[in-house]
Amino acid sequence: MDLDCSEEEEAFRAGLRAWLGEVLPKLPPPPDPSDWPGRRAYDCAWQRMLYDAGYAGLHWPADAGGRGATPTQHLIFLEETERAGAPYVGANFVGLLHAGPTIAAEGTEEQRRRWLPPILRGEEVWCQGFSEPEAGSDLAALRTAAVRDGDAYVVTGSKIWTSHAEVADWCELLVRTDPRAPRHRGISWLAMRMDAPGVTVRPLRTVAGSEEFAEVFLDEVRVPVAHRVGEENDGWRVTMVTLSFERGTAFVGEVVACRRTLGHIAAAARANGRWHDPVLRRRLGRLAAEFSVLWRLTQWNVSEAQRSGPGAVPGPGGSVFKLRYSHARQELYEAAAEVLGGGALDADEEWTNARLSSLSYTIAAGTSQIQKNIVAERILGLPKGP
Amino acid sequence: MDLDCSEEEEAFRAGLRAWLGEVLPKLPPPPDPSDWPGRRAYDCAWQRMLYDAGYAGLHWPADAGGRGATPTQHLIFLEETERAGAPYVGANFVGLLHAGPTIAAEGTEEQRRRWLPPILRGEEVWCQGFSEPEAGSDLAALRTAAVRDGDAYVVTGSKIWTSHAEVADWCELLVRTDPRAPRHRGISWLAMRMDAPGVTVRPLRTVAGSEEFAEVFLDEVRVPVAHRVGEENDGWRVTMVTLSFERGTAFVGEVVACRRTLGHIAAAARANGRWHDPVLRRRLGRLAAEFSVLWRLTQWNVSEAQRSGPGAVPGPGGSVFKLRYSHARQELYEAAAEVLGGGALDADEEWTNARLSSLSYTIAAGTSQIQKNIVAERILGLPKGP
Amino acid sequence: MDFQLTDDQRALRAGVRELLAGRFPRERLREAVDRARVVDRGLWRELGAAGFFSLRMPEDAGGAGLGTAEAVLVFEEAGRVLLPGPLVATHLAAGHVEGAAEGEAVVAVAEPGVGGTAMVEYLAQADALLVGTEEGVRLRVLAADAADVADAASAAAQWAVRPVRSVDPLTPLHRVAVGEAGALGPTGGGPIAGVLGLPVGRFRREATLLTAAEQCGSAARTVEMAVEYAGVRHQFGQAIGTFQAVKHLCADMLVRAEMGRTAVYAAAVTGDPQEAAAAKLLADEAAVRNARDCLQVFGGMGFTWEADVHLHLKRAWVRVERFMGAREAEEALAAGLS
Amino acid sequence: MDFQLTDDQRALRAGVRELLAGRFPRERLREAVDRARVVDRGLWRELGAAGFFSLRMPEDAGGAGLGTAEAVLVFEEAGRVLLPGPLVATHLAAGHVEGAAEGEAVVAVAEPGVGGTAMVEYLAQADALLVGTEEGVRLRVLAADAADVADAASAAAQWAVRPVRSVDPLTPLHRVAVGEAGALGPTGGGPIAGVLGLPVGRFRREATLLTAAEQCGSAARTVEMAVEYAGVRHQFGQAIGTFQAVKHLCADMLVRAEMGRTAVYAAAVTGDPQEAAAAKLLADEAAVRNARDCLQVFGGMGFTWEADVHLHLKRAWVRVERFMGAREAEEALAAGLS
Repeated sequence: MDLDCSEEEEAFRAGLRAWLGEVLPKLPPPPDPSDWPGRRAYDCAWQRMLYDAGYAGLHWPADAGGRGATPTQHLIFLEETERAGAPYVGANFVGLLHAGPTIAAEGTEEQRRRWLPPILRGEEVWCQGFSEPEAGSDLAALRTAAVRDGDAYVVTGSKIWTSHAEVADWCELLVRTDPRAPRHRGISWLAMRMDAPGVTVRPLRTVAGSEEFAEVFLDEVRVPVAHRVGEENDGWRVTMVTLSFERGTAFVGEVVACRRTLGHIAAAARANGRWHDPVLRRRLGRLAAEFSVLWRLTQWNVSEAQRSGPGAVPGPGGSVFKLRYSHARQELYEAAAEVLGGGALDADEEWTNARLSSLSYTIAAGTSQIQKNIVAERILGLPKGP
Repeated sequence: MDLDCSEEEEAFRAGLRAWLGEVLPKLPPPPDPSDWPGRRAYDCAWQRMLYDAGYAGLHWPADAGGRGATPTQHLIFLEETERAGAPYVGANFVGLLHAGPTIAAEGTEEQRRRWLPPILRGEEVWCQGFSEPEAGSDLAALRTAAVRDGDAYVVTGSKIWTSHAEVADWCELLVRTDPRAPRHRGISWLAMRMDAPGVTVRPLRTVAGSEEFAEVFLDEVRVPVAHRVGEENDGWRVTMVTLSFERGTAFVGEVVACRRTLGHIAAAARANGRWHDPVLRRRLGRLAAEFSVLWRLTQWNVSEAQRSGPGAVPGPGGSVFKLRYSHARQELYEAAAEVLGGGALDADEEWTNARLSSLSYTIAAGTSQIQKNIVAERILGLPKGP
Repeated sequence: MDFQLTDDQRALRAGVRELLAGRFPRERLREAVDRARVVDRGLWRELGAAGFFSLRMPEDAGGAGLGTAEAVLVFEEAGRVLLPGPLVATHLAAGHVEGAAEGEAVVAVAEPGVGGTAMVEYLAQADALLVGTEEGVRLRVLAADAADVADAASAAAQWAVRPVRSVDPLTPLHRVAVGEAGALGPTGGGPIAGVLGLPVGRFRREATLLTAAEQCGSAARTVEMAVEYAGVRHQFGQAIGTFQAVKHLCADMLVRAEMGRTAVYAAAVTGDPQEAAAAKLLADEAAVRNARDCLQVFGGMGFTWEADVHLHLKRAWVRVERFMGAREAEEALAAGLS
Repeated sequence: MDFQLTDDQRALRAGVRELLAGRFPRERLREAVDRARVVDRGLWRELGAAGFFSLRMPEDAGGAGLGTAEAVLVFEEAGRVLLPGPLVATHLAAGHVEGAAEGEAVVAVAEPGVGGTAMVEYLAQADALLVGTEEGVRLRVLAADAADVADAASAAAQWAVRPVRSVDPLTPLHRVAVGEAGALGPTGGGPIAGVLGLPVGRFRREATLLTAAEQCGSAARTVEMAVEYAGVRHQFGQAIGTFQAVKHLCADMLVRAEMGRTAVYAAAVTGDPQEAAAAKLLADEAAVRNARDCLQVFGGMGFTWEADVHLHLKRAWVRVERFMGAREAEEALAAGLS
C-alpha cells in the first residue's frame, strides 16, 4: 500500500502545475451562468488550450487521439486543476467523458475520425439523451422510438435531464429500435445533430431555480443510419461499456472541492461565533473524517483501476463511494446551513444553492435505493427479489 | 381534546393510590431473578392482593369476572402502579393479558368457568407457545403439529421465546391441525398443561446472559379436544381477536419507567460532570421530548380506544408508537452508556443490562421492518409487494 | 381524559380545509409562486373574515372565543396548503394591533438571530412590526400603519435593513442587523406606536407552537404526496410503492408526522412550555425530513420546480429558523430533567 | 501511488487468517466464552511464535521488520475472529517489555477515563502494566513480572482497584480509581519498573489505529454473517435476503466496513494523527452499528447467547472505550480544519 506518487507521476504533476500557473492568470473572467453561448465559448476555448498543451483527452486511448494516461495521472490532473481553480470541463463533459469514449470503443474507423478530433479540440459540443420522464432509475424502460426509413431512423419521443442541450451540436441518444424485443435488447445508440428538424429544447427549472437542464422533444427527427454506433439493438451494451470508463476518477474534483468548502465553513463558524458550539464543531470534525476518507477511497479505487487495467470488473469501492459521498455532500451543506443560521435562507448565499443542488445526489445516476440493491445483489450476492 | 381526568377517574386514581400506599410497604422483598418458584409465589401473592382489593382483571369484561374498566382507568392503574413501584404483573402476564382475554372472548361457558377465576386469583400461571424457531416474524409459518386421536390432539414440535415456562401450569398453544390448508387456515388454539407427559422446557440464554425465556419441546403431548378454544382450524382468528385487546395500554408502565430512568441518567450526568458536554445534554433533551410525546401518544391511543369501544379498528397510533418507542428505548440506553463511559462495560450496571435487553425491542412482536410494511400497506394503502 | 378531537374541532378542521381548498387551491399557490404575489390583500381579508386571525379573541370582541387547541388545527391546515403570509404574527397581534383581527393589517415580527442579525419575514409587506426585546416583557409595535415599515424601521431604529432573495419564493425576507447581539431593536428612542398587552414569554410560546402546527400540516401533506406518487409512478414494471425501500420511507414519514402532531396537540392542551419546545423540535424535524424523503420518493421529478415538494422543503427551512431552534429546544428540555 | 495491498501483504493476510482458523476456530471461541478462559497462555505463545507481537521489530532484533500497514492487516484478522487478550498493548510493548515479543508476557495498559476512573483490561492476567501519564511523554512499566499486577498496582500506587463483571465475556475488566482526574497512576513514588522507549503520542496513535483495525475486522465479519444468514433464513416463503429492507441493511453494513477499512489503511500508510482519529471514529461506528444491524437481520436468533453476534457487539463496545472516543476524535479533526 503506497500513497506516494512515483517520480514519473510527480514530474507529470509538476509540469501540469507549471502550465496552470502560467495560463490561468491570463484567462478571461468566466461568463454569467445564464449566458449559454458565452459558457460554450469559454468552455471550448479552455478545451482548446488543454489540447494545445497536450492535456486533451488525457485518459483517452492513444489511438483515439488521447494521451492514454494512467488512472493515477488522470487523478492528478483532476486534483491539480481543481486545486488551481481551473475551469471545469463544462460543456465538453458529455463529449469527453461519455460520448467520445463510447465512439472510441465501439465506433467505426470513419466514425472515430469524424467525431473524436472535434471533441478533443473543443470544436463540437455533445449532450446526452438517455433519461426519459418515464425512464429514470429504470433507464431500460425508455420509449423514444426510432423507425427505420431507408438510410435513416425516424425518431420520436422525449428526453429529460439533458445538460447543455441549448448549445450542443450533437446528442448521444438511446432509442428503441425494436419494441418487441426484451427491454434491454431493442435499444440502439445514435448520434443526432441538435439542429436537425424536429428537435425542440425546453429548459427545465430545478428546485434551485436555475435551468442547468433541459427537456428535449423529438418529433420525427431523421438520423442517418450511418450515425448509429454499434449494431442495431445493441445500444444497451454499447452504452454500458463506457460507464466503467471513469475508473474511480468521476468525483475527484468534487471531493477536493468539498474538502476546501469544509475549511471555509469552519472559518465562517469561527468568524460568527458558532464555532463555540461543540455540537456544531464535532459535526464539522465528523465531516472532516468523512471527506478525508472519501479522498482515500478515491485513491484506493483509482489504484485498483490502474492495477486491473481497462475492462476489469471493478470492486465494491465505486458503489461504496457513490452511496457515502452523496450523503456526505448533503450533510456538508446541512452543516453549512447551521453555520449560516438565518442566513441559510438567503438564496444568494452560495451554500444555500449548493444545499439545494445536493439533493439530487441521492437521486441522479441511480438513486441510493437502487445503489443499495446493486451492492446487495452484485457485491454481496444476496438473492434478487421475487 | 382534553388531558384532564374526569372526577370519576380522579376518584379511581385516589382510591388506588391510597390502597397502594397502604399495602406496598408491607410487601416482602422481591425474590432473586433466578429463583423461579420464588418469583411465581411472589407474583401470585401480589395478584391475590389485587384480587382481594378488586383490582384483578381491571380491564376484563364484567361477565368474565373482571371490572370492565375503561381504557383510561386501565391507563391510570398502570401509571399509578408503576409510579408507586408496585410489583410487575410478572408470571401472570400471559394469563391476564392474553390467554385469559382470549378464553373470555372465544371460550365456552365451561372453559371460562374453569380457567378464568384461577387466573384472576393468582392461582394458575399461563405461558405462551406461539413462536417457533422457523416461525418468528412469519408466525403463520408455525409447524408444531396436532393430530387428532380420539378425544385428544397429539402434539409434536417446539416453541421458543416462552417466558415463565418453568413455573407455568398452562400454555396457550398454537398448533397446525390441517397441514394441507392455506397457512392461516389450518391453525388451532389449545390450552396445554405444562406438566403433561412429553413437555420438556429448556432455558434459553439471551445476549444479556439471563434466562428469561425458554424453549418448549413437545413430544407427542396429549391435549384433550375439550381444551381447544374456538373451532378447529380457526385458531389464527381466535388469537388475533385478542391482539387488539390492549387498546393502547401495552406500554404505559414502560413509558412511565423510561421517563423516570431518563431523569436518573440526567442526574448521573450532573454528578459525574458529563452534563457539561452540550452534545450529551442536548441528546438527553431530545430524549425528554421523545418520551414526553410518546406518553402523550399513549394517552391519544387510549382515548381513541375509549371512544371507539372494543373491536373497533385502531388508528395508526399503535404502529407509530411501536416503531418510535422501540427506537427511543434503545437510544435511551445508548445515552446512558455515554454517561457511564467506561462504566457502561460493567455488566452489573443496571443500564448496561437494559441496553442489551433493549436490542430486542426492534425485533420482538414484529420487527421494525415488518411494522413499516404494515404501516405502509394497511395504513397508507401502498400496494403489496410482488 | 379524552385526548381526541371533539366533534366541534373536527368540524372546524373540515371547514378550514374546505375554505382553503376554495380560496387557495393549488393553482393559486403556483400562480403566487410564479408572480411572487406573497401577500394577497384580498385573500388576507378573506382569512380575516373567516376568523383566521380572531379565532381566539373573546366573542364579545368579535372573535370566536376558541382556544389554542383550535388554533393549532387551523394552522395545521394552513401549513398543508403552504398558505403564505405572516400568519402567526398577525394572528397573535389580533386584538392588540388595529386591523389584524379583520385581516386589514399585515403584521410582521422580528426576533434575535445569530451574530446580531435577524431574518424578518414580510417586512416590506407589513403594516406593523412586532419587536421582542430581551429585557422587556412586552412586545412593542414599532410603526403601525406606516407606509413602508422596512424604511420606517430602518430610519427610526438606525437598523441596517436590507432585502435578501429568499430561498422560499413565498416568504420574502429582510436581513436586519441589530446593534447588540441578543437585544433586537432600540431599547429607547424611536417612534414606539404602542405596547402589546401580551407577555413576551406567552407570545413566544404560542408563536412557537403555531409554527410547529404549520410544520405538522406540511409534514402530513408530504406524506400524502409521496404515497400518491408511489402509487402511480411505475419503474421496473411496477408501482414504486411496491418496493420496500419506498414503503419504508413513507412509513417513516408517517411516524414523524404523527409524532409531531401529537406533540403539538398536547402542548396546545397543556400550555406547558416544555411541551411547546418538544413540539417545535419534533415538528421541525418532521417537516424538513418528510419534505426531503418526499423528494427522494419523487426522484428526478421532485427535483423540478414544477413539483410542489421543494416549496414544502423551503418553507419548512424558513420555519425552522423561526422562534425556537433545535439547540434552544433541546437545552430547554434538558434543563427540565431532574 | 498504488493504494492497494501488495502481494506480500495479501500473503500475510491469508497466512494470518489461516493461522487463526487453525489455532482459534469458532469452537475454541465458544469454549473460551463458556469457560471464561480469557488469556490462553498456550495460544499467547503460539501468537508470539508466529510473530504476532514482534511483527514490526527489526529483523536483527528477532522481528519481521514490517510496518504499520502490515500490523493493521494482522489486527483486522484478529478482530474478525474475536481473538481475546491484550493484543494491542502486548504488541506495542514488544521490544520494550521483556517477553512481550515472544508471547511470554501478557501486557496490559491503563489510560484515563471519566470521573477519575479507568477501565483496565486483563489487569489480573497481565505480567506487566503500561501506564500513560498526561504530563510525561513516556510510558512507564509499573510492575513487570509481578505475580499479581492488580494487587501490586493497588498497593504500590494506592489506587482503588476492583474487578468488575465485564459485559464482554472475553475481556475481563478492573475499575481503577485515579487520584486526580486525567492523571492516571502515581506521578511519583511507587515501584516503577522501567520506562518505555516509545513517545506517548506515538504509542497512543498506534494503539488507536490497531484498535480501529480490530473494529474493522469485526465489522467485516458481521457483514458476512448477516449476508450468510439472510441467504438461508426463510420467512414468508422466501429467503429474507430477498427483501429490500434486509438488502439495504446489509448494503449499509458493507459501506461502513469498507469506509472504516479504507480509513485504517490510509492512516497506517501516512502515519498522520488526524487520519488515525478518522480511522477510529469510522471503525468504531462500523463495528458497533454493523453488529447491531447484524443482530437485527438475525432477528430473535441474534438475541440468543448461542449466536456470535452479541460477542461482536460487546467487544466493539469495549474497543469504543479504548484509546480515542468519538468526542476526542471529532474535536481533534475539527481542530485540524482551517
